[in-house]
Amino acid sequence: MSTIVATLGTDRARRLRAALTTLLVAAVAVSAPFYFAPFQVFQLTMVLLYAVALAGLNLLVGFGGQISLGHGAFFAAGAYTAAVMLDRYDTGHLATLPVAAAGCFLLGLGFGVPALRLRGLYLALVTLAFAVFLPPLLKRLEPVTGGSMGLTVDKLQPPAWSGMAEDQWTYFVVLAVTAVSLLLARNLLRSRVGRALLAVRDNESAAEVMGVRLSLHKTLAFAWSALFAGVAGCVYTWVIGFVSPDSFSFVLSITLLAGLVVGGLASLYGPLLGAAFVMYVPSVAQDISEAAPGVVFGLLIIAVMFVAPTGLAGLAGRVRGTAARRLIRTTTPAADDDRPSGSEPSAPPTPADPAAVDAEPVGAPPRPEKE
Amino acid sequence: MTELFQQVVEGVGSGAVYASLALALVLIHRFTGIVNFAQGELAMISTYVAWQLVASGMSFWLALPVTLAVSFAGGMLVERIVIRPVQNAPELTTVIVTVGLFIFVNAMAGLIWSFTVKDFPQPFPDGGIDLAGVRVDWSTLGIIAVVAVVMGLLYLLFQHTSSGLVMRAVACNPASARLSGIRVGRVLMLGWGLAATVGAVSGVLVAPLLFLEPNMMGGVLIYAFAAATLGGFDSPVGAVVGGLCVGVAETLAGAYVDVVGADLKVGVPLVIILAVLLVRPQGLFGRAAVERA
Amino acid sequence: MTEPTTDSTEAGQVNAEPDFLKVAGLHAGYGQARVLQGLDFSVARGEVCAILGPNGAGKTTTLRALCGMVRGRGSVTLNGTELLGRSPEQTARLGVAHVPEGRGTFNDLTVEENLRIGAHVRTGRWRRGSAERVAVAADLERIYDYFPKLRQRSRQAAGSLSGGEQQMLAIGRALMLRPALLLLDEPSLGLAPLVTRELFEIVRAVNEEERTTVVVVEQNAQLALDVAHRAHVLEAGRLLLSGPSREIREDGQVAEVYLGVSVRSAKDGGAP
Amino acid sequence: MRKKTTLRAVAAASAALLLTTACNSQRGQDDKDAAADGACQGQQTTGITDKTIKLGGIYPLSGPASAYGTISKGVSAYFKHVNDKGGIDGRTVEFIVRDDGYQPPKAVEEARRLVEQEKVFAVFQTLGTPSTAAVWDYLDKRKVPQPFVATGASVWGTDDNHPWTTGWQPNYISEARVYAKYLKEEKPKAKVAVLYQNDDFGKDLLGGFEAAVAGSGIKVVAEESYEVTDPSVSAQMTSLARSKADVLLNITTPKFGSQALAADAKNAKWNPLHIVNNVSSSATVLKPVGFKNVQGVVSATYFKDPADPQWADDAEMKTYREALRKHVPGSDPANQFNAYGWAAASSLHKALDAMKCPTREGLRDAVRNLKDVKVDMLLPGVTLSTGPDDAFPIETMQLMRFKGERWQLFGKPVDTRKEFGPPAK
Repeated sequence: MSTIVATLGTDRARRLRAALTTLLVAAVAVSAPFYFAPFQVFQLTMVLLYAVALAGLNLLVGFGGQISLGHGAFFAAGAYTAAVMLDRYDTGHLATLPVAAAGCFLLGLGFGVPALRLRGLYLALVTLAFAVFLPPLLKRLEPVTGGSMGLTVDKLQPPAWSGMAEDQWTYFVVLAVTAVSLLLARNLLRSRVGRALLAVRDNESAAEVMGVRLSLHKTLAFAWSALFAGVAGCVYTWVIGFVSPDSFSFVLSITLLAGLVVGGLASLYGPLLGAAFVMYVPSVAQDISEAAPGVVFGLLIIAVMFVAPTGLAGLAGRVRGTAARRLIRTTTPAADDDRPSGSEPSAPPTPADPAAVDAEPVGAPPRPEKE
Repeated sequence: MTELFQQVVEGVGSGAVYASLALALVLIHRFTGIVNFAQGELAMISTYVAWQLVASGMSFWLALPVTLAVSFAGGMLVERIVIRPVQNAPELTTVIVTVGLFIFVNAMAGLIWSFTVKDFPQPFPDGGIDLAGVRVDWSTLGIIAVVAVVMGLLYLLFQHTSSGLVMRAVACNPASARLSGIRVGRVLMLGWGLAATVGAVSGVLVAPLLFLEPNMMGGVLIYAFAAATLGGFDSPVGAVVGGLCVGVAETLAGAYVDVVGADLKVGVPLVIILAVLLVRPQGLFGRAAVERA
Repeated sequence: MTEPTTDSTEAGQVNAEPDFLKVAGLHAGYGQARVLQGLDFSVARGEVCAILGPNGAGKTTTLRALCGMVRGRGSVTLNGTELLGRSPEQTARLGVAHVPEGRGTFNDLTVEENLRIGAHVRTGRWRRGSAERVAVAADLERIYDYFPKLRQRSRQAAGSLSGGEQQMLAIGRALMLRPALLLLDEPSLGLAPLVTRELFEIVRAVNEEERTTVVVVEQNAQLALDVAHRAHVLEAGRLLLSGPSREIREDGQVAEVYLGVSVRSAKDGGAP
Repeated sequence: MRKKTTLRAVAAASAALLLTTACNSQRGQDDKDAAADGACQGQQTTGITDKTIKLGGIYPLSGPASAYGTISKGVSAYFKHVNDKGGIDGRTVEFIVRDDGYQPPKAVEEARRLVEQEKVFAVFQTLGTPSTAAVWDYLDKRKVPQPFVATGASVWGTDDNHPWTTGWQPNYISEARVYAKYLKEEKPKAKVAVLYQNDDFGKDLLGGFEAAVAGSGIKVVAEESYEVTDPSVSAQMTSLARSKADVLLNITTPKFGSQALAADAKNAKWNPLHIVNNVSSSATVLKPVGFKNVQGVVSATYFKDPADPQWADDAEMKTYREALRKHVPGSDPANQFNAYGWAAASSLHKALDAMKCPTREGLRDAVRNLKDVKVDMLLPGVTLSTGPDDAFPIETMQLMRFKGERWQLFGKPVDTRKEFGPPAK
């Protein structure tokens, strides 16, 4: 009886804490554009935008266990959809979003089918080849895409009633899109689709035996993931107002994957951390060494991976885990498993278990983060 | 008809270039199960070492073995310093570390040697032979010969020496290798050293054709990926066959299929790879992975 | 299956070198999970020792701590040499051969290559002359004599073997090390009863002919007790009881509770 | 325990947030852009005082186009050199270099940083067509001058909506016209094969050439393109050789330029007249191919190549070498991109000197009102001229032919404006 009460108590506390944290995050997010300089607000906008793309990639890589090195292509598809609609049909910004999303969803669906046959590395490199192929294709389709000169389109403009500057308005629009996207991603993972994905990632054969419709869910994972990348691309066009084939070289795809891994796979706030890394660290690198920012940037990537092999999000968990372990060391009895938990799919390891976090195989990161 | 053969020769020539780097990629993959994005850049640095030695007055044929030795040591060092610390991390982490290494090495080369194009001594004689109107450069023949020799040496090493046996054992099952008393760390260092050496050979081969600058291997790397994917990522023979297929296919499609043209020819390997992998998910020469529940 | 002449061998061994392997105050675990909480036991030279206990008792962890796959605190000495704090590579070089759970064969290598890898420590390092190589060749023949099926398949990839053959290969590979101490982790796992029985017969033969000390972890307690001279029963990381196999088997309560062997069947299959 | 910690953290963070918002936010300062009085009343004086002038530039210091990043070193060397001699009209120049890695979104970020945070007077040079196109709307809206962009796309000059942006180098169409004129005189029946980079640069030059030879006896018989990510152009060169054209127009960037020259030299059966475009005409591109292999190659230029021995004793070249050695140690003075930066920076110096008001508007007007201004790093006979609707400062080029170990200029400087009129809009 007393345990039930205690559980209720901690549960309420947790909810309270979650509500408080959410409120705080929302307050910070909303007040930021009134505090920071326009240029910094622009940077934040870009972080949010990349976070959407990374959240999509996370669905596929982090939760689905399929590695894509071609998400820059979906990003580009979304960006070009928006740019072409704005440029040729003058549709207005908002109308481009559903079209870009739906278009990329279908594109992802189309890709998901052959992707079913390809495992790990092979899928990664085929998608990379696709990312390499896209820029010349965009150049070839000159009548629609404007060829190598690209397309310049209108950026988002604040409506008069808002009384906001352009950067603030843009920020709020992107913030809204990002918030909806991240919530959607979270809910997707909690839905049947998400649970099925996790099951598939952890043990494909077992999941199939358990009745998970493998091919359907893997294909859907690809499609959803592409949708997020497409939304990010569409918003990119709103913010930058310019698209060109060389903006979407395969380097973008690699950057996205690197951002995700640095931020933390299979974590809900990993994409945000990864996006911040991708956005801010090159500038930091340049401040450290103007002669060769690449040297510093490369070293920083390696250094982060050394310090946080499971990504920055995991790092927070590890630090917390260490702290928690110190506190409870004397009271908790040892776990009873005879074998390390990497060798077979077992119950999810406790959050504060660095050994399990370290020993994860590819594409099978520790666990969805608790909020 | 002559022209067609000329284009085929051209394709074989570039295919051999891709194959030479793909061999190094395959080596690393066999040992560590990852793709090494920095492989091309390590090869580029090796080539700069050779260039520096030649520029300081050393003869090419003396500089070459020195370069290979330096590359071997360098590859081992990279494994020890950069890869070992993340060996227990998820594979993707290691892959991203190689991406970081790529960026670092590329920028470092630019810092040291600048981005100005350097000429690199051609080890093979100028000119070529004429076979029924088809001109084959000595350099093309030379590259093919060297790639074949490298492949043969690798085969001998792996199949007919005890070190090769140990290397294969580590590549296959590092945990068991450890239990058999094999010093896995050292073997992995050897593997990286070996791959770096093969990469150095690749860099030295292609530098006279592509001209040496820090981005020299970037384009080659993409095609080498394609070659290794097509051939199957575990198989040195597959890497070479894959490289030749990719080279010939993209050259012919670029030259003769108007819809493709030179700009879209990069899509041809993509289509071939996709077609092959849909039939054989492990690539042409790769081993099928057996999934155990 | 006949009963091993437990008592006589045991007596002889104990007198010879009772503390050939000596485990004292062994603690080990994974990360936060502490599995072994102070384990003490000894194994005499030439003895077959079974480690028994329910799931999660720490049997596999004990073996892993012995060979260095898992770090431990306390002391583990083999013939007087401390094993703790050494890596698996190093313990292998000291003569500890561990056949891990799940066999750990090199599936891409042929059967013969697998066996040769087993002798790596003896030949691989600085080529210890041709005499050693001759000895390895002889050992290879010896292993083939123990496991005739392996001889038939010597050119086949290990991955193509059946489960039982792979387990034989794993043991054969371990024997190529000429181990002082052979650690077997759940050799019966996933094998048909008949195959398992054959396997244990060979283990016994090896022990008798080569005087190899063997520590075997088994779920199938009855089978293990048939082969072992002595047994140690673990529970929750601690030693519950130790003794000659016969005594363990006859301690009906222990057998029933911890070994999953019903008293009656144990008696039926036990001493005549 | 953990609960308390979190709550406390939340409380602390909220307090900190309130505190910082209560303090002067970083916003608002932005609107305090300075304005001038007097004759120049109301004009922007951000980034310029009587003693200093602050300029920013955006270059690819990292990434695939980092070869061009060294232009910033030539610019820096020039401004430091000028500062040593008392600055521009008594103003010390502070030149801030930012890296965009040749990525348009990064260029936008850096442009905003320069304008909003660093508060530069002008964004002097953005490099590359994509990056420049990504930022020019923004700079135009903020009324920040963007003089002398480091790209030769024709759009900088033909566009009417961006008065704050001007080009500098001869645009690619003008360059194509120079080659077309030469061919019309020398080989009126020429069959031309073209190798071009598949981007704005290659397309612009190729398009300009095709337009310029339209209606003449000159025919483009083969075109092959390559991507900057391609490892080599040898397959393209084999295809072009099939055309048996008697002229090869080589529209490439340095590494590919060397490859194409080498491929042409190697092919004994095909010996077209090889025209290499200006970007790849530096001696640093030709030398790796071997001077004996590039005899008779034709190109056109407008500034002095520091790798060319004929300028070894040129006064400006000596100053340049010395300044580069002094201010940017470790850089290679023979690299033409350093000289390019130097020439562009000294052009800006002239424009700044010509400002009527020391304001952004003053610079905008001065840049658009250059009349035959001489710049010492440019070839003799090549001058800067602009007008209200002419944003191409340099439109004169001179042909040259490679002989022995150096380029030999021949003919008169070709003023494409006079010869052909302004490029089509």
